[in-house]
Amino acid sequence: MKTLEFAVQRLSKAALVVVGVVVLNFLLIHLAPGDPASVLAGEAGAGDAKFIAQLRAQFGLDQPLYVQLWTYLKGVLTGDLGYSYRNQVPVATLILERLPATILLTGCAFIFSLVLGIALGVLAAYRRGSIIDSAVMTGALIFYATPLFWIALMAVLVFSINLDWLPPFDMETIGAGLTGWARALDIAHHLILPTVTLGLFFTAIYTRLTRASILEVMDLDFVKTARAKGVPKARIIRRHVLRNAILPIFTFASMQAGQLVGGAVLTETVFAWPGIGRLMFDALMQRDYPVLLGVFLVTAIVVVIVNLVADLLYRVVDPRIEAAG
Amino acid sequence: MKRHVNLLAAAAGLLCAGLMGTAYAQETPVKGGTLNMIAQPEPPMLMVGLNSQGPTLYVGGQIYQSLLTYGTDLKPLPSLAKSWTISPDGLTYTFTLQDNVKWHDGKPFSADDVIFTADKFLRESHPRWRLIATTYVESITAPAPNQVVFKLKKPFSAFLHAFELSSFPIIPKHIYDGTDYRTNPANQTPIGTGPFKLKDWKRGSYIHLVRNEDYWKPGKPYLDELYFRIIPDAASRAVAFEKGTVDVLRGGDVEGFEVRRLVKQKDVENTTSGWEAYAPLVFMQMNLRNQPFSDKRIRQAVMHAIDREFIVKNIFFGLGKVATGPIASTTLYYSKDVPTYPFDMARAKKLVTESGINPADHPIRLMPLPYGAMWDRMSEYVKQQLEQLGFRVTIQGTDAGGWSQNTADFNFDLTFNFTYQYGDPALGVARHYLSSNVIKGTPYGNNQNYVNPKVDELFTAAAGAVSTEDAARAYAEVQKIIVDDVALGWLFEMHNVTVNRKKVKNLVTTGIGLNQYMDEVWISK
Amino acid sequence: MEMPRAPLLSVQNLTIPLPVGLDRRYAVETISYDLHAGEILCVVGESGSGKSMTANAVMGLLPSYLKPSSGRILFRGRDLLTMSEPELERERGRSVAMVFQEPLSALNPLMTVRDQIAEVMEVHGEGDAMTRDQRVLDLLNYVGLPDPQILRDAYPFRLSGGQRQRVMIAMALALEPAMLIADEPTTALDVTTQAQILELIRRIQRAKGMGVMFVTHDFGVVADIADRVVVMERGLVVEQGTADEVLNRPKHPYTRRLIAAVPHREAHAVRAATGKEPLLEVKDLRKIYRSGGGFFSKPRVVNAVNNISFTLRRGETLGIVGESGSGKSTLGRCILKLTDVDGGQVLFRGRDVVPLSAGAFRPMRKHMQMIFQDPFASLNPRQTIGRILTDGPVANGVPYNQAEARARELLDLVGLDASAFDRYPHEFSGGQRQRVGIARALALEPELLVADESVSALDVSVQAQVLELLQDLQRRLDLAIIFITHDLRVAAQICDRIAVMYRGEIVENGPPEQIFDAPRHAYTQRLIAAIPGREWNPRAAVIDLKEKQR
Amino acid sequence: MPFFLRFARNYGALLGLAILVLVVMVALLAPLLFPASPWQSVGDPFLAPSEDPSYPLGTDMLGRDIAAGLAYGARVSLLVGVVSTAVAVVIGVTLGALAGFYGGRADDLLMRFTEFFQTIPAFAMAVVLVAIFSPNIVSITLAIAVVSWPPVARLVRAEFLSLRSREFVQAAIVVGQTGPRIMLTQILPNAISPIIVTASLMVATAILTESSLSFLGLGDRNMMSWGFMIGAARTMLREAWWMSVFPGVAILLTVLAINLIGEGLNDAMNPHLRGRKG
Repeated sequence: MKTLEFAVQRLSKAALVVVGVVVLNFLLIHLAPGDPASVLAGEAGAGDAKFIAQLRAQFGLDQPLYVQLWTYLKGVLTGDLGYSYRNQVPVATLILERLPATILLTGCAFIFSLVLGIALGVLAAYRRGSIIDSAVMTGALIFYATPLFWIALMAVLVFSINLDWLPPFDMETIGAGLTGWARALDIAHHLILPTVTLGLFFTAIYTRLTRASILEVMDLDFVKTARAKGVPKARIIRRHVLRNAILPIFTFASMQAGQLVGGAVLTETVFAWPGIGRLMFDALMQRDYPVLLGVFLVTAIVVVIVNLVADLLYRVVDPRIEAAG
Repeated sequence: MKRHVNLLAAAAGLLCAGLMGTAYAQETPVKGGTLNMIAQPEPPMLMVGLNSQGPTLYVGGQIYQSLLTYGTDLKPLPSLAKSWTISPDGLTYTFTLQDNVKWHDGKPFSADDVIFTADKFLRESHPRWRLIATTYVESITAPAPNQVVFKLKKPFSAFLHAFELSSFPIIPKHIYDGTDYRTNPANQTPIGTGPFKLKDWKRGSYIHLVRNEDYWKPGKPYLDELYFRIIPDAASRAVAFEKGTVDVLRGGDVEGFEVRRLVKQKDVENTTSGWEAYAPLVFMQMNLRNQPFSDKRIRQAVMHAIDREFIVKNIFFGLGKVATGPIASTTLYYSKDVPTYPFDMARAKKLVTESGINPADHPIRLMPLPYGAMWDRMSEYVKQQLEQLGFRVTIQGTDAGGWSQNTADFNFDLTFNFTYQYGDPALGVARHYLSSNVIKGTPYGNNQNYVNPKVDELFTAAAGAVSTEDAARAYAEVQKIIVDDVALGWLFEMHNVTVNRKKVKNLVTTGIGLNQYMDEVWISK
Repeated sequence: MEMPRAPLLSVQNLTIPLPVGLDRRYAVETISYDLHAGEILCVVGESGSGKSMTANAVMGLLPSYLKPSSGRILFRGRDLLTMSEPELERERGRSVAMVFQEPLSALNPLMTVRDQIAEVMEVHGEGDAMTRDQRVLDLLNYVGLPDPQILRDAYPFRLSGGQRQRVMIAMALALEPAMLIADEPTTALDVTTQAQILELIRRIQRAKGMGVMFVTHDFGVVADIADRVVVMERGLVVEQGTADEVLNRPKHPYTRRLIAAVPHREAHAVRAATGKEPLLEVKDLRKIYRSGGGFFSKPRVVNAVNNISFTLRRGETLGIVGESGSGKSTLGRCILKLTDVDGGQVLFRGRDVVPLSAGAFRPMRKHMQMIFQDPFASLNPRQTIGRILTDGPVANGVPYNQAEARARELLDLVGLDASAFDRYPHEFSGGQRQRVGIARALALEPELLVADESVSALDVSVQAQVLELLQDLQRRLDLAIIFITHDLRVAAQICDRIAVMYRGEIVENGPPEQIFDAPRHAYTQRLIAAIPGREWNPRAAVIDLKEKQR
Repeated sequence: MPFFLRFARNYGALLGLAILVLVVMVALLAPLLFPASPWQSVGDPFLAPSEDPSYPLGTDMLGRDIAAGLAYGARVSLLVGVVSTAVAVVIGVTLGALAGFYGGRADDLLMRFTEFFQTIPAFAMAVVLVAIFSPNIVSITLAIAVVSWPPVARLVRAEFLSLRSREFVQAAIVVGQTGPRIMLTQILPNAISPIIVTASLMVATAILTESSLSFLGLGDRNMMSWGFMIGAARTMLREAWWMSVFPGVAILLTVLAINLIGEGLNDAMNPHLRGRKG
C-alpha cells in the first residue's frame, strides 16, 4: 500500500473514531443528573421556574436527546462546537484560546519524558546489573508509584517556596510586557516545573519500557549475528538494538498522548496553567456541557492526529509495515 | 529557630512601618501604577447585569456603576445619582444624575439609560429586581435628561437599598435595546461608565483593565491599570500574595489560616470592613417537609448539638462571629432579643428524647456546599455531631451544579448555604422565610418549606412600613418567632478579610468593599 | 607460520557445565575434536546432544549462564577461551564466520542487505565506502543472488528464505575467513532450497579452502556434504571419523541406532485397500486466502488449495507431500473444517460436510480426528493428560467414568505408563507427548486421521518409533490416514499412495514407487533430486542391526 | 511449588509482599486499632507528629488522628483498587475474549468500541464520570473500571488471537468442544498469567486514580481516603507538612509494593524471562 493511500484510509478510520467519541461522550454527559439551566439560574442570584424554563428553551435543553445530539453533530461538522452557557462565548473560541497552552505543556512533557526515559532506559540496559541500573530502575519505580499531584505539591514547596528558583504558577509573568525572546524565555522559565511534574510519571514508564525492550531485542538472533561479525557491544546497541527496541516505545508513547491530557487536568490546576485541562474541570463543575464536549472532541482529535503521525512515521522507519499493509 | 527569624522580621517590619508612617502620614495621592488582584474563580463574564457572582461584581464593578452605593454604616451614598429625594408618603423617589457622564464608547449617559435598565433590561433578566419592580413600582419616568422618578404602588421601606451594584447596575441602552441580551456580543466587550475599561482578557490567565481617560470624575482614577489574575489553586494564591505578584486578597481568595499567616507579614494590612451591605450569614438548611426535621424539637436539638464557636474558631479560623438569628448584626433592624442555643449536648439529647423520634430510623443525607475546604470540614464536623445524637448521616458530595439542582428541587435533608443580606431584611432576609417563596427552581428561596402565617404577615408589614420605627418593631417580633422555630440553623456571620499591601491606599471605603469602583484608590511609590 | 598439518581448530577436553537444577550436569563433557583447513566437519546429533554448544563456544556466543569450566579451544594454536572480548571481536567475522539456522531472525529487519554486509568490513576497518560497496556487489553475485544491484538495497523481509541464507553466507564470506561455522543452516529451508544451499557451501568451501564446521541433525545432509563426522549424544562425543567410516560402518551403538532410524524408502507390501468403500471423497476443493486490500488496491489473492480432488478408503494411507506454502496443511484444515472453504465438496461417508454449520458438523467431528505437528503446542499445558484424553469423549456425550477407562486403555495402547493419566504435559518428552496426541485422536474412535507433519518436530529415533506406532494402529484399527509431510522419505516409508502438492495443486499422485522411480512432473523430479543423502543407503549400513531387531 | 520459589527469589517482590501484607493488616484491623471514627475530633488541632504521644503521626485541622485516617484510608484504597480492577478485568476479558476468539466482524466492532474509550484520556473520563454521577464509592469504583478495561481487552484479545491458532485449541475444536467451552477451559487458563500480572499493576493504577480523584474533591465524602487527606491538607503544606506527607507516603508505598509484586509475578509466571533480570 502506498503511504498516501494508507493516510487516507487511516484518516477515515480516525474520523470514525472521533465521531464515536463524540456520540459516546454526548450520551454519557446527557444521561447524567444535574441541569445546567438551574445551575446558571442559581448563579444569577436567584431564579424562578419561568426563568429556568426560558434558559432551557434558549439552550435547546427542552428538546429530546436525539434531536440535541443531531443538532450538535451537525454543528460539529461545520466547525461549530456550540455556545458556552456560562461564559457566553462560542465553545470553539474558548478552546482555541486555551489549546496552545496545553499543547505547549503536554508537548514539552511528552518530549521531556520520551527523551529522558529512553536515555535512562538505554543507560540501565547497557549497564545491566550495575549500581547505575539499580538506581535508575528504583527511581523509575518510585516515580511510577507516586501520585502526580503529590509530586507537584512537593515540587512547588521545594523549588518555588523554599529555594525560590522557579515560578510556582502561571504561564508567564503577567503584565511584564515582554516580547520576542524575552517572553519566550519567561514562558520557558514558567514551563519547567509543570513539564517536569507532568513528565516524571511518563519518564518512569518509558525508562522501564525502554530497558525491557532493549533487553528483549538483545536476545534476538540478529544481535548474535552482529556479535558473530565482530561488532563491538556499543556499536551493537547503537546500530542494531536501539532502532529495533525504540520503535515499540514510540508506538506506545503515541497511544499515551491522550493520557497526558488527563494528567494535565491535575497539573494545570496546581500550576494555574491556562490550558484545556482546567477548562474541562471548570466546565464540568459548572455543568457547562458544550465546553466539556468540545474539550473531549478536541482532545480526541489531537490524540487521533498524534497516533496518525506516529503510524506514518513508523512506516517511514520500519520498512516491513508497508508490505504487511 | 524559625520562630526567632519571624520575630526579628516582624520587629523590623514594625520599625519600618513606624518610620514610614511618620514620614508619609500626610502624603497626597499620586497618579499612576498597576494594581494586581485575583479573580477567583474566573468570572464567566463581566456583564454584571446578567451575572451577579462575586468575581463578576469584583471585576465588573470597575466597569459598570449603579445609581447608589452604601457606606459601611449602610447609608446611601451618591454614585451615578448625584442626589435623591423621597416624598413623605414614601411613594415617590426622585434621582438627579451626575453630569457629563459618558459610556466607554463615547456615547453620553442619560436618564434614558436608567429607564431602560429598570424597565426593560433588569426587569427581564434580574430575578431580584424583577420581584421589586412588579410588586412595588408603578412607573418610572424622566422629567428631565438628568432626572429619574420612580413612583411606587405602595410604600417599601427597603427601596432605597435596592440600588446597589449587584442589584441595579446601569446598562447602556444604545447597545442592548432591542437585542437578545444574553447573546449580545457586547457581553464580551463590556461598555460601562466606570473608571476602568476592559483592555484584554486572557481566559484562564488574567483580566486586564485600563484607566478610562474620559471618566466623569475629573482627574480620576489614579491608577493606570488593573490586573485580575486567575489562579485556581488556593495555596498558589497565597504564594502569589507573598511573592508580591498580587497586592490585594479578597475574602475567600485564600484559606482562613493563610489569612492568619499573611496578615502578620510586614507592609500588610487587613480589614473585615467592606462587606456590610452583603453581610453574608451562614446557615444550615433542614428540610422541614420530612421527619426528623419537621419536628421543632429536633431542630432545636441540632442547634444545641453544634458548637458554633468551634466552627468559627477551628474551621473558619476565627473569620466570623456566631449568629444569633436570621439577621446579621451589621444589617438594619438586627435584634438581639431572641432565644439562644448554646452548645449543650445533654440538652440536645434531651430534646431528641422529648420529641419521641428515634434518630436511627431517620438516616440523614447531608449535602455540603461545594465551595471549598472549609465548607467540607464544616460538613464533616456537623456529621460527627449529629451522629453523637444517634442519627446516621451520609455526606452526599456534589459539585456546584448538583448542589444547586438538588437544593432547588427540594431534594435534600440537610444542606448549608449562606445569604447576602443587601442591607435591609426585606431584600436579603425575608426571602428565606416567606411562605410565598417556597418555589421550586431556585436554591436561594424558602427551600426548607418554612410556613408560618404570622411570620408572613410581620414581614409584609415591615416592608410596607413608612416609618423606620414601625419596621423595626415588626422585624424584632419576627426574629423572635423565627429563632424559636429554628426555621434555619444559623451558624455564623462570615467575616471576609481583605488583605492588602500597605502601599495600596483607600482600598476599602464603602459597605460594598472591593466591588466599589476604585477611582479613589492609589498606590504610594 | 603454522605447521602445515596442524588443525585449524582443535577442541580439547572441553567441558561446559549446565546451571544446577537441569536434567544433567554438563552441556558438553570433555569433548575433543579437530577441524582442518579445507575440510567439512559435520557435528551431528539429536536435540539436546550439545552439538551447537561448541560452535557457540568458539564464537564466544554462549549465553551468560554457560561458562566452559575446563578444556581448550585452539584456533590456529591460540586458545579462544582465554582471549579478551576485544581480541575475540577482532577474530570474529575476520577469521571465523558463522551462519545460523533461521535466516530471517538472524538478519536485522531494519537494515538493508548492503549495510549489513558492509558492516563486517566496516567494523574490521577494511576498505573505504566505495570498495566496500563494490565488494558487497561481488559477494552477492558470488553467492548466486539475482539482481544484486537492486537486491542489495532491499530489507531482509523482502527476500525468500533461501535468499536470506545466501545473504548470510555472503556476509560470512566478506573477509574470507579461514573457518566457517554453519549451525543447522538448512533446517529451516525447504528441501529444494536446502539442496541449493548445501551445494553453495560445498562450492565455496572448495574454492576458498576453508574449514567448515557444519552442525546438523540430518544424516542425509551429512551424507551429502561431510568429509569427517562427529557424532554427539547427551554432551558426549560418541564416535568420530571420516564420513565413510561413520555413515557406512558405524561402530557405536548410538550411531547405529540413529542411522537405523533414518527414514528410508523401503518396499512395503501395498495393502489391498482398493476394494473397500471410499470413506472420504474430496471434489474440486478450493480455498483462497485474501490479504491486504484497501480503497485503492486489490487484495492479494493466494489460491492455497486449487481444485483438489482425491478419494480415500478405509485402511489406506494417503501422503500429501509438498514444500512450505504448497497448501498441504490448508488442505488438511479444510477437510476438518478448521477453516472456511471457497468451493468444492468434502464427502465423508457420502455426505458433503462443506455446507454444514459449525454446530451441525460438531457431532461428526468424532469420526475425523487430527494429529498435530508440534508435540509441545498441541497439548494444553494447564491440563492433565487424563483431562486431555477425556475432554473429547465427554464433549461428545460419553460419561466421564467410561471416558476415563477408555483413556487408560489408550495410554497402554500408545505405549505410555498408566500413571501418565494424572500428570501434566511438561513432564513428558516430545515423543511421549506425540503419543498422547495420538491417543487423544483415537479416544473418539475415529475412522479418519489427519496427521499434519506429525513427526517433523521429532528427533529421528523418536520419529521412527512414532511412525511405527502409527502404522501398527492403522493395521489394528483399519484407519484411513491422510499423512501430510514435507519429507518425501517419511512419506515413502509409510504411505500407500503419495500426492505431491505444488502451489495449491496436486501435480502428481501415485504409489511411492512410481513417485520415486518414475516421477513424471518436473516439480516432483526436482523434489526427488533434492532429497539429501540419496546416494547413501542407511539400511545397508546397519543391516545387522535391522536383522537383530527382526 | 517452583512458582513460589521463583517468586521468593525476587527480593523486590518479597519486600512488596511484606509491605502489602502490612497495609492489608492495618486496613483489616483499623476498627480495633482506632475504635473511634477517623472523622472524630480526638485531640487538639494541628498537633505535630510526636507532639502528643497518643497521636504519633499528629492531628489535622479538626484534631482528627492522622494515623486513624491512614488506617481507614487503606481500606478505601484497597477496596477501590481491587474491586475496580476486578470489574475492569471482567469487562476486558469478556470483550477481549470474544473479539480474539471469534475474530472477523465481532472483532472489528469490539475493537473499534475499545478504541473510542482509549481515545478519551482515562483520567479525564474518570473525573467526568464521577462528577456527573455524583461522587461515592460505587461511582468511583465503576468509573475507574470503565476507564481501565481497554488495555485488558486488548491484551486478552491478543492472547486469545494467538492461542486460538495454537494446536491444542485446534485439537479441542477437532474433538468437538463448543466455542464457549474452549474459551473457558482451553484458552483462558493459558492466558491467565499475563492477565494476573496486568491486573496486579492495574490495582496500583486504580489506587493512584482514586487518590487523584479524591484530591480533586471527587472522593466519597463518607469514607476517609488518602487522596482526600492530601487534598484537604494541600493548602496547609507549609504549616502542617505531616498532614500531606504521611498519606502521600502511604500511597507511594502501597502502589510501590503492588508494582513490585506485579513484577515478581511476571518474572515467576514467565520463567523464560528470568535470564533477563540483572
